[in-house]
Amino acid sequence: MKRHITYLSKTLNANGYTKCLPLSRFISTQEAVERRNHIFSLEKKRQIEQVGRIEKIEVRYKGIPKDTTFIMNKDLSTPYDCTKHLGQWYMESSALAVLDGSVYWDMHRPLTESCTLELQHFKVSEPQQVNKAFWRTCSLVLGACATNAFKTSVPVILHSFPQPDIRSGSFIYDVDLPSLPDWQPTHQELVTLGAEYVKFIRQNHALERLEVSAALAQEMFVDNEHKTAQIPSIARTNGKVTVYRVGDHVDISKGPLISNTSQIGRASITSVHKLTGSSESGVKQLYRFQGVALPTGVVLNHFAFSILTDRAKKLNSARSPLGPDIFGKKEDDMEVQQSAAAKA
Amino acid sequence: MSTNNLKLLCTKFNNLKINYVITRTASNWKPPKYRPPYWYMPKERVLTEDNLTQDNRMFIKEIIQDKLQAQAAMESPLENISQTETMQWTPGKKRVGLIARKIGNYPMWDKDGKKVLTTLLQVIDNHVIKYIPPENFKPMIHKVKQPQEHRRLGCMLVGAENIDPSTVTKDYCGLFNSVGMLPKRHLCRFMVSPEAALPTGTPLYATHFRVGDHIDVRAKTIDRGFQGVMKRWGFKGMPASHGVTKTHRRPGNIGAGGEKARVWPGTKMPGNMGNRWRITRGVKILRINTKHNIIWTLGVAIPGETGAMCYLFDTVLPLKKHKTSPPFPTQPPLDNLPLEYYDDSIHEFESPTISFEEI
Amino acid sequence: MNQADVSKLVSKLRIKVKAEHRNLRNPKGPEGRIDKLRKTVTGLIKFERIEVNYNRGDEARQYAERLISEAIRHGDCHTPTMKMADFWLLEKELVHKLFKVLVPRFENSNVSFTKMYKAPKPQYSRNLEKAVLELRGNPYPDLFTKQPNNRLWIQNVLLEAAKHDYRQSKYAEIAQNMAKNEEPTQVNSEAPKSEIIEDIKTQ
Amino acid sequence: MFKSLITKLCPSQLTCGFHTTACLNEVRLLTRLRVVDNSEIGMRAMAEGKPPKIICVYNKKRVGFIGDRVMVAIKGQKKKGILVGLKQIQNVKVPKFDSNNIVLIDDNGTPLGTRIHVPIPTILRTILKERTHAKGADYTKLLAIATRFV
Amino acid sequence: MIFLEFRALSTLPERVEEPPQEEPKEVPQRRGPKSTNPILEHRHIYPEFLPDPNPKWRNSLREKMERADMLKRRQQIDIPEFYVGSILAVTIADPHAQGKTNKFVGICIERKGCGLRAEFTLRNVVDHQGLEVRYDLYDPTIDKIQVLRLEKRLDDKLFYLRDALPEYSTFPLDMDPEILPEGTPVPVNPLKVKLKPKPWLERWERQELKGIANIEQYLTTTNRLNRKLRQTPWEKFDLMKQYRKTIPMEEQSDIWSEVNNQLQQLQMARKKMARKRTFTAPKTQLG
Repeated sequence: MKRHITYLSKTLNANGYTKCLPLSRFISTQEAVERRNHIFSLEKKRQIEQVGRIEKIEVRYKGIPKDTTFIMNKDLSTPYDCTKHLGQWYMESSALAVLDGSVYWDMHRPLTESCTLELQHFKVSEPQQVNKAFWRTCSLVLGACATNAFKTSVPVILHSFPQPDIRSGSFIYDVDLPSLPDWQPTHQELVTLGAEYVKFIRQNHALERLEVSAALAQEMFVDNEHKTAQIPSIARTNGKVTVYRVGDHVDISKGPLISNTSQIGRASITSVHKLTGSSESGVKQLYRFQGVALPTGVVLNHFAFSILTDRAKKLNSARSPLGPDIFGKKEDDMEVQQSAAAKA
Repeated sequence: MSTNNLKLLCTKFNNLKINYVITRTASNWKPPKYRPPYWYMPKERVLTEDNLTQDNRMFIKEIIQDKLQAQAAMESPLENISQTETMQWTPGKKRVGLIARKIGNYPMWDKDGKKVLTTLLQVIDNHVIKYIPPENFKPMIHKVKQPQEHRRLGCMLVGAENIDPSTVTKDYCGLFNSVGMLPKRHLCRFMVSPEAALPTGTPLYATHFRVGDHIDVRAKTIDRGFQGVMKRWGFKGMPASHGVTKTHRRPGNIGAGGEKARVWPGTKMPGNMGNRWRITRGVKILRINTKHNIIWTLGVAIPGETGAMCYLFDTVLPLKKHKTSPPFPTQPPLDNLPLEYYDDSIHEFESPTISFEEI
Repeated sequence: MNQADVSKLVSKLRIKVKAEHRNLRNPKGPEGRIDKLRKTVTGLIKFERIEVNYNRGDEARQYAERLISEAIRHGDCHTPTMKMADFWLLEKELVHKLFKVLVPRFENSNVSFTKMYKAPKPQYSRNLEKAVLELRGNPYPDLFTKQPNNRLWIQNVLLEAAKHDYRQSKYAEIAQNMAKNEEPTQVNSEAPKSEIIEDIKTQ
Repeated sequence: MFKSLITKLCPSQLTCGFHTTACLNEVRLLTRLRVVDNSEIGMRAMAEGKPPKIICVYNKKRVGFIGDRVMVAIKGQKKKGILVGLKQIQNVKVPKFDSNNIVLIDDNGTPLGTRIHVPIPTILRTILKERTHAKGADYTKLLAIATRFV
Repeated sequence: MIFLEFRALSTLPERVEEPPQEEPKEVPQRRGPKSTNPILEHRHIYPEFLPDPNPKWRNSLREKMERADMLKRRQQIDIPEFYVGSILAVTIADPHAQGKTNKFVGICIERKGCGLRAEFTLRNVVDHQGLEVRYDLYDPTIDKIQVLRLEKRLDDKLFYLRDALPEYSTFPLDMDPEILPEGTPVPVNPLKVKLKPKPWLERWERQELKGIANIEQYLTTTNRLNRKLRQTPWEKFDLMKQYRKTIPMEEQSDIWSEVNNQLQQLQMARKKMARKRTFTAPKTQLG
């Protein structure tokens, strides 16, 4: 099996991706998840093996308890490895790393050169980036949860999630459920979804990051027509696609994300809204899953949280991916799009 | 096969065994009723630091205020029921009671110029929260099946005094959410006749009772802590002098010897005084204020200190029961009520000075 | 029932005062209690932060608050206040500090003048609660690290946005109501009801 | 010596020693009274500085209140009297006197004197009328000889 | 100089730059008590409007209702301004009296209680017999309270009149009212009374009374020693004891601003009545 898939991926790399599209009709959602997961593992292994001779870099840590310097391995060690030298609290609470005071770095992304390192958790004085990463992670996990939650008879095709906007009150994921044209989730179903979500984050998955080539990405998401359509526009700038894995779920995101799902505390899935597309778009309708969550350390009384959940029940005003002008473009990387547009 | 037989034998022997352990219990002993009522929800919450900004705290308060306003604006369900539909009162019927707060005492004068001390009871935000009809109301589940009981009273939950929902548990709030209300600080169960049942969300006012009625007041007495027999039971103590040493305030002998050489149950001894539920029966209502919902009752015998909660019912004393029909099932909110009602025997402060006629 | 004393006017303390005073254990009785408290109050004014037993600290705190509020109310040219300060402050240079440093410091504040924290108990000692008593605006570092800027924390961002949303919808509703009220039939039916609502609210 | 005295009298240790509350001024057995009518025996007793002493209070509590009948020992004789003014704290609107006053009567309720030379409380009028029964003693004669009511 | 000293002690960073020349300017501003609210002066005239300071019995709503009832009663009967030491005539409706009314004149020796429980005690000597009568201030049977002489004495309680010579508490029952000219402050009578010899009802020597003239002549050495031992000089410095006895200024101003309006109206009405009385008074004399 393994060999088969490597072979397949190689051929795919060589031949391009268009031929593979029909494949999606032959595998179920569960199989697709497993396959994607497997490709991710292989690719990760390949990238680690590529490093070859191990070089040392100097990481100067700034912050509490004291400034120190770590000698780490280039392209192998991550900020998370650095926190292992500092203590368990740092391992659990650090959500994001800041390199050289400006570059926001995933906790599980290997360091490439000597730099200074700061760690950020949710209660720092300037938490905008951490909050964004948190919100992005919540969306991504919502996608994973949506994939798992339905029965095997219901195919779930993830579409995308927009750039995180905390002020909108909810994190969202747009999902295509082709077999459910008119689905109005009952209260009980929402509760079950929420329970699935919480169950997923309680498994304490680390969020692994990988940069893959556009072709490999196409192969990973071969069963997902929406994602395959989005990949070329994402890979336009440098031919690479950033892919994250949480548990066995793999998804495209620009990043950065927080370190671990255990850092998501109180969460609830509040509503599922239906988005209907215009006549021009290829996709007729999507479901927008909405939820609200708080990080682990943040304790909010139930009344204040109920205000938040009530608000999150309303349809999120983020742009619908089915709008006529933005068909086929990836919302997650709106900034990239905009900058590209500006350049053009 | 053999093991099977052995087991059988063992069980047989076990059945033959005589149980020599005799538990000494009274014949009328029943297991204590520890189970809380089934509508009970834990109320206390561990308060945590929310790290909210001042603005956001104000916002949460604003929302609570808006909800309270909406709650106050909600019209009473009684208004929709026409007068003809309401049940007629008959002497045997039990009405719902009120939850009130004791806010102090002050004197009033009757028409003969005699000073009477009164207790002020304030009825705050009383609303009907839930009604359980008699057939559904089974307060206790017994292991041994009880003989079919003929229940004729339903259970009505009444809440009083709005509180900040963030200070109580979510479960407790849920009790009130079903009626569309914010949680209340106090919740009380009243047993009512099915005819006197009220729709949920009905507000109750002080005019539920009339001036001149007699009520029973149930409240907790003042907690006086661990007290000796002289204060607790009014014992005489022992002489201060005449050779008495070390036993000036002690109870003395507590029983005889021989067969009775033990402390008899019910012996008056030192212990915690007060903080018990007590009912004062047949308290007369002298005056009612409809604006602030205050009830003035005769005497100062209402248990508890100032600020204590008490429950008011129609009295059960046979001679002081209602003679005529009280507001049944309760007084609906009316706009044109007079501000104050006075009992006939009481001198109103607005009326001129008392003067006596020569006979 | 007693009558309130009207011969003196005092400002209200901004701290919680118990209904009755505490007796501090002392062989000299009430006089000894005052003596003890004098020492604590003097120490508090002098060092601005002290660690004491909880009961004694709580009592002394009330006296210190009263002393400062009297000093603010009457100023340093009022003989009884001066005598009072002279009695309570055992070191006489502290009288100057009270009138010339503490009074300007607290003159325009609308919170209490002192702060009290519960302190950890020493492991091997009598079972006494300990407390830290301090004047506000003292030069020492804070006992608790304050979170200076929690406006950007996620819960506050979310609530801020919710507030914005809520206010918008509220204003929209008010505007709608005003538009409705322009119709004459609506005015008559709604005006008395709102009055009733207000009445109920006051109840 | 002085020091021990101080420690003995120090207020901190006084709390358990003796009563500091105001006295009740109750009229009970062996209380000395003041005769306020002009009966001969009463006048003489007061003038000699041997005021009468209560030997019985005719009520269940054995503490005399206003209008109660008492038996007094006066100049070696047993006489009955009515309390017409008390030192004890009274209800509102009822006067409290600086002395415990008595008017001597005989068994029929007729006063021994012909004039009372101090004011007597008006409430006594109602009390004595209540106590008077058709067949028993008539105490209202006492009211007739009063000079002033307060 | 002093300024520099306290700088060394203090630790106020933000005021370091203050030049010492400005100091004398600031001092006169802080001199004397802050300007107090004039309505707070009501507390001497109507002390019963202040609630009991014991927090166990406080309740804002009850106090409000009580004040409203007191004002309602004051609408019906004119309760004048009087103090301990003033001479009053009180007429009550008395079901026991002959004409169903009863009048008593005497000096006010005590005023106590708050709210509707307020009461005062009058003392007089009638027919060489000392008498004291206690009245509820808000009793509806009180027909009229007339101030015959408005003045204060040196002490707050005049219980020592019981042990004083009887002439100090003798007032004729048909005393004429003395009218103070409008606007004059209430005079304080500096009269010092003479006590009768012992036995006394209380140990007056221990109470630091100002209104007794001849107490020293009756004291023994033991009395003096005991008095000395029982003095509590620290008590006048006990700030919290004072605090627990009073209603704080902020709460008082709330109370007085609530009742001020009606009290003002009542005062105006009383003044009108007083003016009428001065007109009618000569007529009665003529008749």
